[in-house]
Formats: sequence, C-alpha cells, structure tokens
Amino acid sequence: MTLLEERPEVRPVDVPALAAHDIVKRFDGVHALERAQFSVLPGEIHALLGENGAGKSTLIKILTGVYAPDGGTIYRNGEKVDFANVRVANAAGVVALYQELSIIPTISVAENILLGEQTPSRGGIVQWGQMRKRAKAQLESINQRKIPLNALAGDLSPVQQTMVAFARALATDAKVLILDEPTASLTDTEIVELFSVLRALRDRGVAIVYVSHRLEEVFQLCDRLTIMRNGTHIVTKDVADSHIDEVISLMVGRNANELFPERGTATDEVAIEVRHLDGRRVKDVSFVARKGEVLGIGGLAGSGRSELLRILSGAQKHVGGEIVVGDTVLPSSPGVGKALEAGIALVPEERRSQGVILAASIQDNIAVANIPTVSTAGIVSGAKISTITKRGIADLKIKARSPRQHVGELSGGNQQKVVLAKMLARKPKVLLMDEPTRGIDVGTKAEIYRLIRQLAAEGTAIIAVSSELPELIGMSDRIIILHEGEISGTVPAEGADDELLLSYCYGKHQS
Amino acid sequence: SSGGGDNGGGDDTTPPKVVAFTSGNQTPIGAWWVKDVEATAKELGWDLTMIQGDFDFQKMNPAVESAIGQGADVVFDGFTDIASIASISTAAKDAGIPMFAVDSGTEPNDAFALNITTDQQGIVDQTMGAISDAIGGLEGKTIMVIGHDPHAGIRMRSELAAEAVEAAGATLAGGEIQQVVSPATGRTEALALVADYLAANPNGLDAVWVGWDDAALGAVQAVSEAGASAVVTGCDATSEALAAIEAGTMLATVEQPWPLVNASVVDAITAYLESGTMPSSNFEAVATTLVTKANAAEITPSDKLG
Amino acid sequence: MTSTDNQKSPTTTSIVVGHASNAGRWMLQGGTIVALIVLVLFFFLMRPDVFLTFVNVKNILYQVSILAIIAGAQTVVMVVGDFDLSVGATSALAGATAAAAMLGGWPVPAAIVLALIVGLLIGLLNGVLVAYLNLSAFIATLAMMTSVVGLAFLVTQGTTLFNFPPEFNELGQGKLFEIPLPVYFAIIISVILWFVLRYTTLGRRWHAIGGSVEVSRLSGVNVRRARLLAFTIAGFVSAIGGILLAARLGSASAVQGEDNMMFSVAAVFLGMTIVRSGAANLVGTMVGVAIIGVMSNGLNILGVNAYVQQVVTGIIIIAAVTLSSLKHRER
Amino acid sequence: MTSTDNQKSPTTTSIVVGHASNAGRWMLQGGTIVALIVLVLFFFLMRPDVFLTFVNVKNILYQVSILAIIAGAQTVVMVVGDFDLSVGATSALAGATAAAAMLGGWPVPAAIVLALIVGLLIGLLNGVLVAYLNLSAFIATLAMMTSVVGLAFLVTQGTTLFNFPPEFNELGQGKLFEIPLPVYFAIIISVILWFVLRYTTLGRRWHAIGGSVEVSRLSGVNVRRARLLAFTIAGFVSAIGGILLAARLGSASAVQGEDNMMFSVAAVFLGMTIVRSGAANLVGTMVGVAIIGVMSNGLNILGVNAYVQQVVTGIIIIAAVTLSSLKHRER
Ligand SMILES: Nc1ncnc2c1ncn2[C@@H]1O[C@H](COP(=O)(O)OP(=O)(O)OP(=O)(O)O)[C@@H](O)[C@H]1O
Ligand SMILES: Nc1ncnc2c1ncn2[C@@H]1O[C@H](COP(=O)(O)OP(=O)(O)OP(=O)(O)O)[C@@H](O)[C@H]1O
Ligand SMILES: [Mg+2]
Ligand SMILES: [Mg+2]
Repeated sequence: MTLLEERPEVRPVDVPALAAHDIVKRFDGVHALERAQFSVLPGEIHALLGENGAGKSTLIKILTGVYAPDGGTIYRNGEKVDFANVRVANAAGVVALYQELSIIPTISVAENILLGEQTPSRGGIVQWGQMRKRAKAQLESINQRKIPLNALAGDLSPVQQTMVAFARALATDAKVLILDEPTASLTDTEIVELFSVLRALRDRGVAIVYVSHRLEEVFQLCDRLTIMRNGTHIVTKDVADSHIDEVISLMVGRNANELFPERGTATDEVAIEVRHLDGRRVKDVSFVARKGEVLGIGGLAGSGRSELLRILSGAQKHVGGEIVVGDTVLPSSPGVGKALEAGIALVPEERRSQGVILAASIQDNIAVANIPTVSTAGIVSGAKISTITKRGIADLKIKARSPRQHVGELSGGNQQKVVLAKMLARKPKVLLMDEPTRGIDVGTKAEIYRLIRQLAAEGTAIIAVSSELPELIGMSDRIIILHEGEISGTVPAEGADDELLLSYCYGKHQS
Repeated sequence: SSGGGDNGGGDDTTPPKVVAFTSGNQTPIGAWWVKDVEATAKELGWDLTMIQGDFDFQKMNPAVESAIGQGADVVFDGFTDIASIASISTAAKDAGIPMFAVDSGTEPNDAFALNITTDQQGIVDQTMGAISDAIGGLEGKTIMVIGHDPHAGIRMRSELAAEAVEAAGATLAGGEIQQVVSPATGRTEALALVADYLAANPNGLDAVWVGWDDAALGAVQAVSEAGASAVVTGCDATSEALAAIEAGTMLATVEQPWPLVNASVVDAITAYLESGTMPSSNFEAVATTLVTKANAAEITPSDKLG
Repeated sequence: MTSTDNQKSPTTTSIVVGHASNAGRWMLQGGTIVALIVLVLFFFLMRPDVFLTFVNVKNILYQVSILAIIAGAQTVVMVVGDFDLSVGATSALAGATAAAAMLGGWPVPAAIVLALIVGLLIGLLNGVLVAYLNLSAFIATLAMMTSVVGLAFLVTQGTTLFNFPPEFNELGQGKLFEIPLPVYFAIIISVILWFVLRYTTLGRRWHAIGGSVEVSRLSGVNVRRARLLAFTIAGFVSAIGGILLAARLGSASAVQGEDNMMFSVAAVFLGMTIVRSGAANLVGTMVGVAIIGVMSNGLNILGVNAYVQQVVTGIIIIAAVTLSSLKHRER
Repeated sequence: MTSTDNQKSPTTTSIVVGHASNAGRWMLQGGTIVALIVLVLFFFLMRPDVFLTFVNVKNILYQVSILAIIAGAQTVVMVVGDFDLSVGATSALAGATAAAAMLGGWPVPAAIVLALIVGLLIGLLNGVLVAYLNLSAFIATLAMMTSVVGLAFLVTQGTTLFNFPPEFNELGQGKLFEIPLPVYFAIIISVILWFVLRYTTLGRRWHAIGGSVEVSRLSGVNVRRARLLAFTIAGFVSAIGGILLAARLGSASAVQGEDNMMFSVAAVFLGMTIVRSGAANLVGTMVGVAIIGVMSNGLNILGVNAYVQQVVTGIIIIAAVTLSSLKHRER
C-alpha cells in the first residue's frame, strides 16, 4: 500500500456516528469554541482542519468527555448523549488519541496498550497471559513486532511510544476513532503503517476523525474534511472536490502565500565548525555552517539528529571531537548557559516539556532564557522583560491576550512562537531548531520559514532538523543526512532529489 | 475600673492576680495540676490566668510573658524545667514578681522564690535498695540504666543511679546510661534496647533501672519475652506500673507526692499574697515512697490524681 | 511526505532498545540491596556470635513487623504517586480506639472492628480530600495527621490505656512455632498487598496513575476512585498496624508509634531504588524495612549511643539511596 | 518556493486583550485570605475585648516571628519545587550550637557566626544531595533531619542549655517601640527574601526551575547551582530562626521548635493557593503564617482544650486549602 494509493469509493450511510451541534467552550474569557458544528459518518475518514488555536483539540476533548461544553449538544448515532468523562465516551465507542499525550512511562508496553477498562481480567485479577497476547496482536496489526511487550514504555523511542499509544486507541474497539495529530512525531515508514490500518478500519465501518497539519496526508487519506476557524465551523466538503490551495486559504481566512520563501545567499564566513564529534549515538560528525546559511539535517527517527543538536547547544556533553564557534572552542560540556553566551541557541524538539514552562506567563518564559540581558548586577528589570516580550509578541505575531497570559493556555503554534521568541531575544549567531514546525498549521509554518530566511539574511547560521522531506528541501540551503549517528550524505537543497535523500536516510553512503 | 464603684459592696481589695503555666498539660500529671490549680484559685479567690503549652515553648513563653507584662502578683510554674523558661524568669524578675514552682528543676535556682520537687537521691536509694534486696546485693551484678536526658528529673536520677551502680561494684550494662530519644516512643525504644541487649547477652542482665514507668514497662515486656530473670524498676507510680507490680512482672516504682507538694507551694503563695512573706529557702526536695508488691494496692496512681 | 514509493521501506529502523547490560544495571540499581547485605555482613562480622542467631533474627523481625505493615500501607499510596503522612497518627488512633472500646466493655472482636472502621474512615477522608477535592496529598494528610493525633488524645484523655483482655494482647504477644504472631500478620498483609498491586486490575490502575495521572484519565481509568481506594486501603492497613502495636505493647497512647510515619516513607523510598521504573514497590519497601530494622538492632547490639545512632541512621539512609541514584547521573 | 520581499513582513501584532473577570477570579483564588479574614472576625466577635488589642496582636506577632523566618526558608526551597524537611532540625542545631559555644566561653558574635555556618553547611549538604546527587528532596532532607537532630542531641548532651549572656538573650527578648525584636527580624528577612525571589536573577532562576527543570536547563539556567543555593540559603535562614528562638527562650534544646517544620510547610501550602500559578510565594506564605498564628492564639484565648485545638487546627488548614482548590475543579 502506498501513500498515494487510490482512495476506494466510500458510501457513508446518513446517520452520523458522532455529531456536535453548536458547541460553545470558553477558557477564562477565551472563546475556544463558538457554536462549533461537526459530524462524522460511519465508514469515512474525516479530516478536521484549522489553524493553530482554531479549537480542534478542544472540540475533541469535548466530544470525548474530557471537558464539559458550556453549550451545545452531542449526538451519537443520532441520539443525544452527555459524556460525563472519558470512560463513558469510551464505553459508547468513542475513543481519541490526544495530541501530545501518549504513554505512561513507568509501566510496561503491554499495560499501556490495554489500560483501564481494556485490561483483561477475571474477578478483578489481571490475566497477564491474555494481556500479552492481546497486546502483541495489537502491535502486530500495526506492524510493530519489534516493540518489546515487557519493556517500560518510557524506554522506547518517541516513535515507538506514539505507536504504542496508537495501538492502545485501536485496542478499544472504537466505533468512532479520533486522532489528534498522530503523525506529528512519526516518519514515513510508520505513517504508511498507520494509514493502512486506518483504511482497514474505515472499510469495517469505523468513523475516523483525523486532525493533521500535514495537508498532503489529508489528501491521501481522507474522504471528507471540515475546516474550523476561530472556534467556528467554516466548511465541510468532500476531499475529492477540494483543492489544497483553497483549503489553505479557508483555514487561514486569507490567500495562502507560497509556503517557502526564496533562498538567500550564504556567505563564506564560517559561523560554526564541528570536527569529529562523538556522542552517545553521534559518531565522527564533521561539518561547517556558514553565516546566512540554512543547514537542514535529515534522517530517520533515532538517527541521532536531536542528540547532535543537544550536543551543539551544550545540553549534552560530547565524548570526542570539538565545536568551534567564531574563534572559541567550546569545552566538552559547556552547559547551555555557556553555549548561549557563545551565540548558540536551541529550539528543542519537545515543546511542552523542553520548550516552555506551561504554568508560567509568556514574559516569564521569555525572561528565563534572557536573564543576563534583562538584569544588571543581579537585579532583574521588569521594564526590560516587558520590552523584549512585547517585541517578541509583535515580531512573531504571537496570538495571546496579554504578555502575562500563561503559555499553557496558548495553542501549539503560539507556544512554538514563544520558544522562538525567547531564543531570538538572545540574538544567536547559530540557531539550532529541532522539528521547528511540528504540529504547526500551514499559515504559521510559512511565517516560520520566512522568519528563518530573514534571520539567515541577517547573518545567522541556522541548523534545522526536520522529519518532513519537503520541508527539509524547501527551507534549507544545504542538507546533511544522518544515519545511525553518522553523516551518510551532504547535498545542496536546491533541486535535491527525494529518492536520493531517502536512500541516504536508509543507510546508503554518498560516494 | 473608672465606673465600677456602683456594685462594689465594700470589697475594696482586688483579687490577687496569679499567672500560672505548665508545659506538660498533655501528660496526666500536668492535666491534674491544671485542674487542681484552677480549683484552688476558685477557692482562694485568685484572678487566675492559666497558660498551657504542650511542650511548645515558642508558643507558651510569649503568652506567659505577655500575661506577666499585663500585671500580676505571683507567677506559678507547674512541672516546667527552669532551663526552658529562662525568658519567663527574666520577665518575672524584671517585673519584680516572684515565681513559685512545682517540680521545676532539680537544683536550687534564684529564679524561684520557691521550687519544691522530689528528692532524686532518695528515689535512687529507694529503687536501688529494692533491686539490691531482690537480686541479693549489687556487687558483681550487671544493671542497665535507662534514662531520658531532656527531662531534668529523669536525667538527674539516672545519673545518680549510674553512680550508685558503679559505687556498689556492679557493672553498668552497655558501659553508659542508655538513652530513650523521644518520650512518644519511650516504651518501644526501651523494649528494643533491652531486647537487643538480651539477644547479645542472654541472661546477661540482673536488673533494669528505668527513670520513668512508661519506658520501664517496655523493659518489663522485653525481659519477660526473653524469658530473662532481670528485675525492673521505674518511677512515677502510674496505674499501669502499679498493676505490673501487683502482677509480679515489675519490681518497684516510686510515688512522688504531688498533691502534697502542690499544697505546700500554694501555702507559700498564700503566705506571700497575704503578708509578703517570702519562703525561707527557695528550694525543697521532699521525700518519696517506694512502691512494691507490698503496698501497691494502697497507692493512688499518678495518672488518677484528679 | 511527497515521496512516492516507500513500499519497500517498512522494514527495520527506529527500534533502539538495548537489553545489553542487564546484569550490571541490576547491580547498580540494587544499591539498596547491596546496602542491606553490607549492613548484615558488617554486623555479623562485628558480632558473629550474636547477630545472625535465631533469637536475634526473631528479635529483628518482631521489631519491624508493625513498621512493615504501615510501610505496606504507605507503599500503596506512593505507588499512586502520593504520600500519606497520617499513617502513623491513624495507627495510633486505631489502637487507642480499640483500647478505649475494650476498656468500655466492648468484646474484643467488636473493638477491633470499630478500630478498623475508624482507620478506614480516615483513609476515606484523605482520599476524598486528595482525589475529589484535589488537595495536595502532602498538605491534606499533614493536616489530617494533626487532627487525628488530637482525636487520639481525646480518646485516651492524654493517658496510656492498658489492661486489655488477654486474648487481645495475645494478638501482639503470642507466638506460633517460636515466632511472634505480628511477624505472621506482617507477612500475610505484605503478600496480600503485593498480590493486589501486582495482579489485580486495581493494582495496575494504581501503577498507571502513578506513571501519569493525565494519560490514565484520558485512557479511561477512573483516576479518582482508584486514588480514593488507595488512601482508604492505606488507612485500613495502618489501623491494623496500630491495633497490633497496642496488642504488642499491651497499651495504647495517642503518640504511640509516631516514628512509623517517617520510617515508612524512608522504607518506601529505599525500596523505590531497586526497580528500573523508580516506582514504589512492595518488595523494595520490605528491603527498606529490613535495612531500618537491621540498622537499629545492629547498632543497639554494638552498644552505640542513642544520639550517635540517630546520626548514623540518617547517614546510612542517605548512603543507600545515593548508591542507587548514581546510575541515574547524567550531566 | 518563491515569494520575494520577506524582510518587512514581521510587523503587526495580534494581542487579544481580555482582562474580564479578574476580580472575581481573585476572590476565589484568595480562599486563604478569606479564611484569614474569617478567622480574625470570628475571634474578634468572640472576644472583642481581647483579640484585637495591641497587646494581643503583639503577642501573635511575637509568637509567629520565628515560624515566619523558617517558613521563609521553606518558601525558597518550595519555589524551586522541592521540600526541606530538615529546616526545624537545622534551626534547633543552630540554636544548640550557639548555646554550647557561648557556654563554652565563646564571645556572642563568634557563637552566632559559628551557628550560622553550621546552618549553611547543612543546607549546602542538602543541596549537594538533591542537586548534584539527584536524591529526592523528600528522602534526602528527611534523612538529614534525623542526623541533624542526633547532632543536636550530641551538642546539648540531651539537655536544655541556658544561662546565656544577656546581650544574646536581648536579640530575642529585647523590644523597640514596644515591639519585640524578633518581629523586626522576621520582617527584615521576609522582605529580603521577597526581594530576592522577585527581583534578582537568582529568584527568577528559582521560579523557572520550579516551573520546569528541563526547560530551565535548556534555557541556559545552571539548574544545579541554583538548587544548591536554594537549599543553602534555606539552611542559613533556618539557622537564623534557630538562633533567635534560643535567644527568645533563653534556652536551647535538641527538639526545640520541632513543629516549625510541619507548620512551615503548611504555611507555604496555604500561601500557594493565593497565586494563579499555584507556586510557592512569600506573600502567600506570610498569610499562611498569619492563619496559623491567629488560629493558635485565638483558640487559646477562647480557652479551647488543647486536644480539641489540635483537631481544629487540622480542620482549619484543610478548610482553607479546600476553599482555594475549589476553583481548580474540573470534571
Ligand atoms: N486549558 C485551556 N485554558 C485556556 N485556554 C485554552 C485551554 N485549552 C485551549 N485553550 C485555548 O483555546 C483555543 C483553541 O485551542 P485548541 O488547542 O483547541 O486549538 P487547536 O486547533 O487544537 O490548535 P493546534 O493546531 O495548535 O493544536 C486556543 O486559543 C487556546 O489558547
Ligand atoms: N538518554 C537516553 N537513554 C536511552 N536512549 C536514548 C537517550 N537519548 C536518546 N536515546 C535514543 O537514542 C536515539 C537517538 O535519539 P535522537 O533523539 O537524537 O534521534 P532523532 O534522530 O532526533 O530521532 P527522533 O525523531 O526520535 O527524535 C533515539 O531513538 C532515542 O530514543
Ligand atoms: Mg490541537
Ligand atoms: Mg529528534
């Protein structure tokens, strides 16, 4: 099965498996949902689309009983329902795989897959044999035979964790399956598996709601799509009748510009030089990045891309080789503070756990990375914090009530902008970005690409990791591919060939 | 007091103001003392301020000092070691108010106009005598002494007991006084101390001298569980100890005559309030009664005073 | 994601789990077990004639049996990721309640049932506060501890209650095959708790919640009810411990067994280091209890001064936990 | 992949301002403050002649001044997201050390400096264990507490030391404008800590770490050093509290001010409820300290039985925290 396989004809019956009418939800004055409408039919894959903050995740949480709506009605098979909590929704066959919440790290894979009501038991006693068997079957059904059932889920790679979470959603025998950005941390291989499973489920009559910012996926996989904007319903239509540009403009409410801006010209001046770097997984990596250059880094999951960035940012120590920025050679474990002083800043991979303090305000988040700049003699200046925060909010168009709003209340895309803002305020010479657009809508993506280009034009060297090949090619000047910690190929991005890059990803070395 | 003349049928002496306090109001004796002093105050017409401190001096001392600061004729201390109330004694001294005390320190101290306590040496003589009688003399025997340093009385008598053991040519088990760290877990601690010692030295103990009954009962239990023959003495005459003595599992305890002591202090206070006479000596240590099987039935338990 | 033929790709890749140095890893993780072995060896070498004799081992077991029960209760709550600082107070109140009831003429079984109900109710109340009213377990059980100790003082009227029917004292002081009954009770309760934690759906839910409350909730686990049950069971089991302590001492006071709270938490922490997930677990807790018991008995046997013992106790706990934490060190 | 002029694009803003129900929200959040006001009103109505008199208010201030200092120390550690269960023990050891040194003939200032150094070192040790050896703060400071109390027993030889030079006692018992000196010390230390927490880079770092260790580390904060400093400062400030307590009472014992640990944690927890982020904060802590002080003084004034007082204390703490937690309730 391929990603671009022909979509089989679908003829959904008329009663929606799940429908939401006039849903209203407010959070402390923010209207997350304003009379939102949505319905999904049995036997279809229905894309739910919208910009960051459009209200998709909130709607999903209401559909599955996580939040109580402030108004509106939910219908299951045409009957009015009121899901008091997740269990009630699950019992009614409505199951979701939530955004950015996947597994329980301290228990085994098998238990993660068969959590809660799913745990096979007799008289309150867990049947471990049965549990392993069923968990194994679930993993096999998504072609993940290599995930060890007894390992702690926390020991798995992020990709494997996502697959475990997916296996759990499938294990519930859902009639309505809702997936909120399931592919955000997956690579092509797993996406293929995922899609084939989803198609099989659809063919068995399951109603599937699919949220993603990767529009190509939507066009490959889905039957119908619903677009939301600012918490309201904009349109629902067949995917076959839609065009990608039209979808984008409906999502952002304006005409979409070209996604990727024009490449700039890199200077000859070296911003950072890496010589024979060895880490836990990274082996003998050498390269230079020049001022004004966008250097993309590709590779499969677990190939060591994140580790490379972590080492460069001082967050992890290296065991061999050296890193030279300008004319300073960084020590083997400089710590992030020293690396920042040397002009290297990292926008990390896991936004919520590494990028932002969810329970702190935007300005406090920005201040954390800028303590040296906003203070004199150990005393912090509120005015200076306010200035850089306002500048960040303005420059990056962060959508927020005020600089004091808690970051946890922002949508994913705006959280990512906060991370960017706090690092850009350091005016880095080298900006490291790990999956800079993960979970971010097209509109915001385009803004971030423009920003990257603008920074490059100002002389910053940018090193960006991405799992999406089109993004890697579109935003970079030059691409390095890592395979099992080693560089397997370096190519100019202009006119780079997908297949060649993929072959490097899978271990073919450049001659 | 400005407009208070209309109901004052001739009684122009204001009642004496007495500030009383105790830190040990959560112990049975402390609780009894509070009641007894309140009853006395009613009877004698004192204007009494009673402050109870549950061993929390951080809370009690300021309250007492503030009461002193508001004017008093006498300060009355029950069962609170002088060491813990240094700031109160300063306040009283500064205000020129005499302080009378029941069992507040084992030695004479100028802070008090009068402090009556029990005779620690007498207690040790009585208990050691009982032990000696029971095991046929102390010489060459091994005796464990269990004390609790933070309590001034127990500390003093356990030191005296240890001296007595050595003076009599007996061996002090473990080479030093064994300490119970927390009064809350006194019984379990003593139980473990004796049980572990007996495990290491089966039949290696002739007697256990314990500074107070609650811990002594732990020692009694350890001895009987190990099937050892050591005798155990305590101090306080709690009802539980009396029962153990009558049952024959514990050798002896000591009754301290608190009602008598308190009455004497009250007498001294009354004398002072009426005529300003100060007691001739500021310290008195009264004699105690040894309690054994012979007289246990006649003794009022210290936790049943009130 | 535009690439065409990735049919052939779904093969290997991504799996990076390395089961390599399991044995070595276990050794480091087993820091606490190593600490226990070192302690036992040390005391054995110091007093080979005494330390491992039947009498002394029995002694140690007897001394830790009630702590083991209360630490079992603490383990349940800590598996769920909470604390219960009121276990010691609850056990004291339960002992005092049973005592007061018996002295008030209740038959022994009725008094015991009453005390168990009291423990259960306190646990339930803790559970309601934490699971349903979302209070932090720390502050809720701390405040509960204060109130419960106050209640225990009211029940005992500040005195030590004693003079229980012999069949009650027998529960704490009786022997079977030379071994005191509380040791059996401790073993039975530990096995039951171990079974519940390991083999029941409730136990597995507790583990899931301890790993992540949010994921558990979103996966359809009834988080509130499970937490409520954990606290309730902890209250109940603590009450058993308190009743046995009263029977063991033949007396009951409001502050009896106060230190069990602190030592139970320490035991669970010591035990958390022996498993890879770092979660509370019953076997580990029992290792922790054993360390505490061996340490106190061994130091007593060596005749170490009580104050020095206290200093040493703290140091040994820190050393044992540090040993196991070394493996986690990263830069 | 085209689109030309992108230089000028990042211009306009998009701040969606909506400061609506701030006041109402504050009311609910202020549950703890409401509780304080209710308590004050209640006691005032019960004893209008006594409760709000100058003498009694002074009394309350005097009684809580040392708790306020120790709770300040606890606040620092809890801002970083940890606990310090050894604050009470550290303060007792510091008091004991100063006492023993003075009785040993040291001049007062030297004795005080020695005691402060002891507190600092204990804090430093806590910091090393937690920040550098990655021990859980709970178990590390619990074990430290045990050892430190043991040391305090050794220093005092189990007794209560007294008979200090008058100039030392003056620190705790002296008055300025009718108000006892410890009240001023408590205010000064609180203001300093408040300033440090709010306006210094170190305070910022502590808050960030309390929010997320990982985010802080990746933002260039030297997490270890900052946590080390938090514990060190807590140890130092606790030592100040302990020295003042010794001066205030004119005596020092190993268990002096034991309950300051528990009450300091309770005060910080009570205070956490008054801010939106739910983080420890100095102003809130002082409200918590006030609640504890008012409660204890008021109940004493009403002549409530000591045991009942204890029960009521627990209930009031639970009630205050519950009140504020209601706002967080979600389904
Ligand atoms: N718990 C919350 N508290 C306050 N505001 C919230 C909360 N959750 C969501 N919001 C707000 O509700 C709006 C909708 O957010 P939601 O997460 O549903 O968007 P989304 O469409 O899923 O975005 P994304 O694509 O970035 O995931 C946003 O403005 C967000 O800031
Ligand atoms: N501390 C660690 N302990 C064990 N495994 C680790 C650790 N850190 C990283 N790994 C594993 O090493 C591999 C390389 O990690 P890294 O995050 O650098 O990969 P990546 O190429 O960025 O892939 P991903 O898309 O998964 O982030 C991953 O599979 C990860 O699970
Ligand atoms: Mg979302
Ligand atoms: Mg990565």
